[in-house]
Amino acid sequence: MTVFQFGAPSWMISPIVLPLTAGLLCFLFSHKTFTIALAAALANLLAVCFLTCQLLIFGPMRCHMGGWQPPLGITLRTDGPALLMLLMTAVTGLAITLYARGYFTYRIADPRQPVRHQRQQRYFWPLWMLLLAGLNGLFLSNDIFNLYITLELIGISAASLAALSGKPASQLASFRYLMVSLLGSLTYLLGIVFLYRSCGVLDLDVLRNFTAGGPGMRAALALMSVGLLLKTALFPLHFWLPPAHANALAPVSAILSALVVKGSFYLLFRFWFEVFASIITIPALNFMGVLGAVAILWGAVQAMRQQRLKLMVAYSTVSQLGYLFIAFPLARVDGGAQVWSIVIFMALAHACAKSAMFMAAGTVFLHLGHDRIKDLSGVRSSLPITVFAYGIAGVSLMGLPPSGGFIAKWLMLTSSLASSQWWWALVIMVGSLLASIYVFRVMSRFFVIPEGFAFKKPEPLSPLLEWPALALALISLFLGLAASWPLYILATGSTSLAQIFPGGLP
Amino acid sequence: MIYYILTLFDIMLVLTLLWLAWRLLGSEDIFKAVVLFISFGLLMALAWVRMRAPDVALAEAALGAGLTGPLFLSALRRMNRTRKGERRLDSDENRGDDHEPDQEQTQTT
Amino acid sequence: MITTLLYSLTGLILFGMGIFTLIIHSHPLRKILAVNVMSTGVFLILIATAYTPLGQGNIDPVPHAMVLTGIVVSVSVTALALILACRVQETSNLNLLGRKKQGKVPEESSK
Amino acid sequence: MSRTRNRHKRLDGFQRLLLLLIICLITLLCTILWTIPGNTPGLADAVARLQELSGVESPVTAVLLNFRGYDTMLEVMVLLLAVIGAWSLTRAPFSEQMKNTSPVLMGVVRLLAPLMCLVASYLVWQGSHLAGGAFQGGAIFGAAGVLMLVAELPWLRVTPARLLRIGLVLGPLLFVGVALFCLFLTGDLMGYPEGAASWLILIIEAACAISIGLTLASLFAGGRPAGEAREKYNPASQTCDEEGRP
Repeated sequence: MTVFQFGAPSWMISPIVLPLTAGLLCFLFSHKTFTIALAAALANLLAVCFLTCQLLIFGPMRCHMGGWQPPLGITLRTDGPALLMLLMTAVTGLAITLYARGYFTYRIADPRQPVRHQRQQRYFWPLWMLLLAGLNGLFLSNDIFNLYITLELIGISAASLAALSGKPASQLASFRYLMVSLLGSLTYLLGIVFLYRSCGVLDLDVLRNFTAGGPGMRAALALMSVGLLLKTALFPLHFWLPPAHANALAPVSAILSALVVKGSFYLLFRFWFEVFASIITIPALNFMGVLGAVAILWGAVQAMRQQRLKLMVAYSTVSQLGYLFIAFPLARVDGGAQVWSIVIFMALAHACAKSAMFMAAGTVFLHLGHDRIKDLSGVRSSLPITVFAYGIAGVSLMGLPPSGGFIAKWLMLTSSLASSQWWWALVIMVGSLLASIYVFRVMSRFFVIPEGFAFKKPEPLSPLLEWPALALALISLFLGLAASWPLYILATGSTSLAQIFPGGLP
Repeated sequence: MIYYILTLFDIMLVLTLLWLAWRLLGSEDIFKAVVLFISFGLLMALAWVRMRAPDVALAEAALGAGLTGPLFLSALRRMNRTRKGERRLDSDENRGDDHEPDQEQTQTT
Repeated sequence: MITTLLYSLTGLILFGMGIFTLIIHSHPLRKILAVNVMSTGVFLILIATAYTPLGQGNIDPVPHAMVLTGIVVSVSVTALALILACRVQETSNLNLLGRKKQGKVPEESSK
Repeated sequence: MSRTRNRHKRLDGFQRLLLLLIICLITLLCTILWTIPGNTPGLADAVARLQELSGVESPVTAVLLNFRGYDTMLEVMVLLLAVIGAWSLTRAPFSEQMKNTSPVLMGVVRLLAPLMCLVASYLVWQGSHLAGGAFQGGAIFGAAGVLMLVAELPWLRVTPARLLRIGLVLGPLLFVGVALFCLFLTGDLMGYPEGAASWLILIIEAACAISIGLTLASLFAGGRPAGEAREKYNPASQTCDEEGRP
C-alpha cells in the first residue's frame, strides 16, 4: 500500500491525529488518562523523529488533504523550521506530560482537597492533548484559514488550562486572556478577509506568488500581524501574559510560556519572512526591532522587581520574547538565511529553559507551600536537583556559553555588527546583564542558610517532579554544543530561502 | 427600478443594524443589551438572506439568536443570583455604579 | 458592487464599535457582547466579498463555509467565556464572603 | 437615572483618544477596501468545476465536508473543547431544580421538542443538496434541548455521565475515524473513495449534528455531569496566596 511507504507524505498527519484522538479518549474515559496521554506524547515524538528522517532524505514535502490540489484544498507541508518547532513541541511536551503526572499525584496525595485536585487532573489531560494537536497543526498547516482554526483551538484550550487552578486570580487572568486571544484571532480573521478580497486564494504557496502587493495586501498583513502580536505578547500588548502565566498550575505555566506563545510567533515570522517577504519594508522591520528592544529591557526590569518566583519567571518570558523580535531588523544581512537560524535557536533554547524554570518553580512551590522570593532560603539543601535545573536554565536565559541561548545571542551580535547596527548589540548585552541579575537574585536566596536552620532529611519527592526539569535544562545547555544538528535540519528544509530573497531584503 | 428598491432596502437594513449595534453596546442595562443583541442577530439573518447565503442565514438564526441569546440570559441570571447578597468591590463591575440602587432591579426583570 | 461595498463598510464599522466597547467597558458580559458584534462585522465583510447579484455568475461558496465555521467557533467561545465570567464572579463573591466570616465555610456553598 | 447616564456617556481623555484612533483606523481600512478592485475571481469556479466529484449537490456542503473537510474536523474539536473547558471550570453539577413546571409550558414543550428534532433531522438530510447541514441541524437539536431545560425537564441530569460523554465525543471521533478510514482506502486523509462520498458525508453530518446539539445544550446547562463528586468549598484555601496551600 502506498500509504505506508517510507516516503509517503501522508505520515505528516500523524502529529495532528495522534494527540487529537488521545484528547478525545482522555475525555471519554475517566481512568488511565495518563497512560493514554503519555502514549500519545511518546508516539508524537516518534512521529516527529520519523518526519525529520523523511525530511533529511526526501526534502520538503506537501500533503494535500483529501487529494484536493492547492487553490481549493488544504495543504500541509514540512520544512526545516516547521520540523524544528515540531521537535521542540514534542520534546518539551513529553517532559511536561511526565512532570504533570508527578505534580498532580503529589497534590492529590494532599488530604485537604483531593476532589478538587482530581478534577484538575481529570480535565488537564484532554485539554493538553487537544492543545498539542492544535500546535502541531499550526506548525504544519499551509492554509491561512486553517491556521485561524488552529489558533482558535490553541487559544481556547490555553485559556481553559490557565483557569484550571480555580483561584479567583487565575480565573480573572484567564478571562482576560480569553478576551485578548479572541481579539487577536478576530483581527487575524479580518486580515484574512482583506487578503481573500485582494487575492482570492487561501493557500500560502499561491499567496507567495502575489508579489505585486497593493494596499489590500499591506492592510491584510498589518491586521494579521497585530492579531498575532497580541497573542505573542510583544511589549505594549504583553499586559495579559504575566498574570495568566504566573497564576496557572505549574505544568500549565510551562506549556503556556514555552509553547503557546511560540506558535503565534512562528506564524508571524513565517508571514514576514516567507509568504509576504516581498512587501516588507525596512521601517517596519526596524519598528518591530524597537518594540523587541523595549520588551527586553522592560520585561527584565519588571522581573527584577517581582516578589514572587513565578511572576518573575513570567516577566522573564516577556523579556525573552523581545529577543525574537530583535532578529527582525537583522534580516538585512546575507539574504535573510541567518535570521531563521537566530530565531529558531532562540525559540528552541527558550522553550526548554523556560519550561524547566517553571517546573522548578512549581516544585519549589509544592515543597515550601509558597513562592515568595525572600523566603526561599535553604531550598538548595532539600531540593538539590531542582535548584540545579533552575541554575542551568538560568544560564541558558542569560546566554552564557555553551548554552543554546548563547549561540542565538552570538549569532545576533555578529549579524548586528556585520550590518553595522551596533545599537541592537548594545540592547542584547544589557538584556543579558539584567537577566543575570534576576536569575542570580533568586539563586542567591536558594543558597542562603537562614539562622537556626536545622538540616532535616527532606521527604522524598517523586522523581517525576524533579528529573524532567533537569532533562530540559540540560537539553537547553547542550543545544549550544550540538548546534550543527538543528542548523543542518534548517538548511535541508529551506533550500528555497535563496529564492525568497534573491538579492537580499529590499 | 428593482435595483433602486433593493438598494433602498440595503440602506435601511444597514442603518437599522448599525443603530441596533450602537444601542446594544451603549445601553446602561445589560438585560436590554442582550435582548437587543437577539434582535440584532435576527436582522443579521435577514442580511445573510439578502447576500444570497441561506446556509449562513439558517445557522445565524438558529445559533446566533436561538442559542446565544438564551446563553447570555442564563449567564445574566446566574450572575445576578450570585450577586444578591454581596457585591464585588473591584473594578469588574460597571464603572462607578456604586450609587445606583435601581440598576439591580432593572437587570433582574 | 455598491451592495458589496455598503455591507463591507457596515462590517468594518461594527468591528470598530466592538473594539471600542471591548476596551472601555469593564463588565464581562458587555465585553463578550462586543466580541460577538465584532465577529459579526468580520463575517459581514466576508459574505459581502462573495456576493454577486442574481444572474451574474456563481456565488463563491468558500467564504460561506468559512463564515459557518466562524459562527460555530464564536458561539462556542462565547459560551465558554460566559461560564468563565460567571465563575469569576462566583469565586470572588464567595471569597469576599469567606473572608468576612474569617474562614468559616459559607452555608450555601456553590450553585 | 438620567444623571448616571450623563456620567456614563462622558468620556475621559484616554477614551476620547482611543475613539479617535479607532475612527482613524476604520476610515483607513474603509478607503483601502474601496480601492481593492472587485474583480478577483475567488474560488467559485474551482468549486463549480469539481462539484460533481464531491458527492453532494450543495456547494457549501461540498466545501465544508469534502474540499475543506479538515477545517471542519478541527472546528468540531473547538466545539468539544468548549464543553471540556466549561466542565473543568464549574464545581457544581447540573442544576437540579424540578419544581414549578407549569402545565402550559410542558404542553408547549411536548409539542415543540419532537417537532424541532424532526426539523433538525430534515435539515441534516437536506444539507446534501440545499441549505442546511450538520451545523444548522445540530443547532436546532441544541435549541430543542435548551427548550426542555428551560421547561426544567431534567433530561441532562438523568442522562448517565458516561452516555453523555459518548454522545459528545461521537461526532468528532467518527469524523476522525472516517478520515483515517479514507486514508487507508485511498491514501489521502478524508479522500473519500469514489461513489461512497455522499454516504460517508451523510454519516459524518448525522453524528456531528447529534454531538453539536448535545454540546450546545450542555453548554447552556452550565454544569458538570452528576456522576462526578461534588466539591466542598473551602474559603481558607482560596484566600491563601497560591494554589490551595496556605
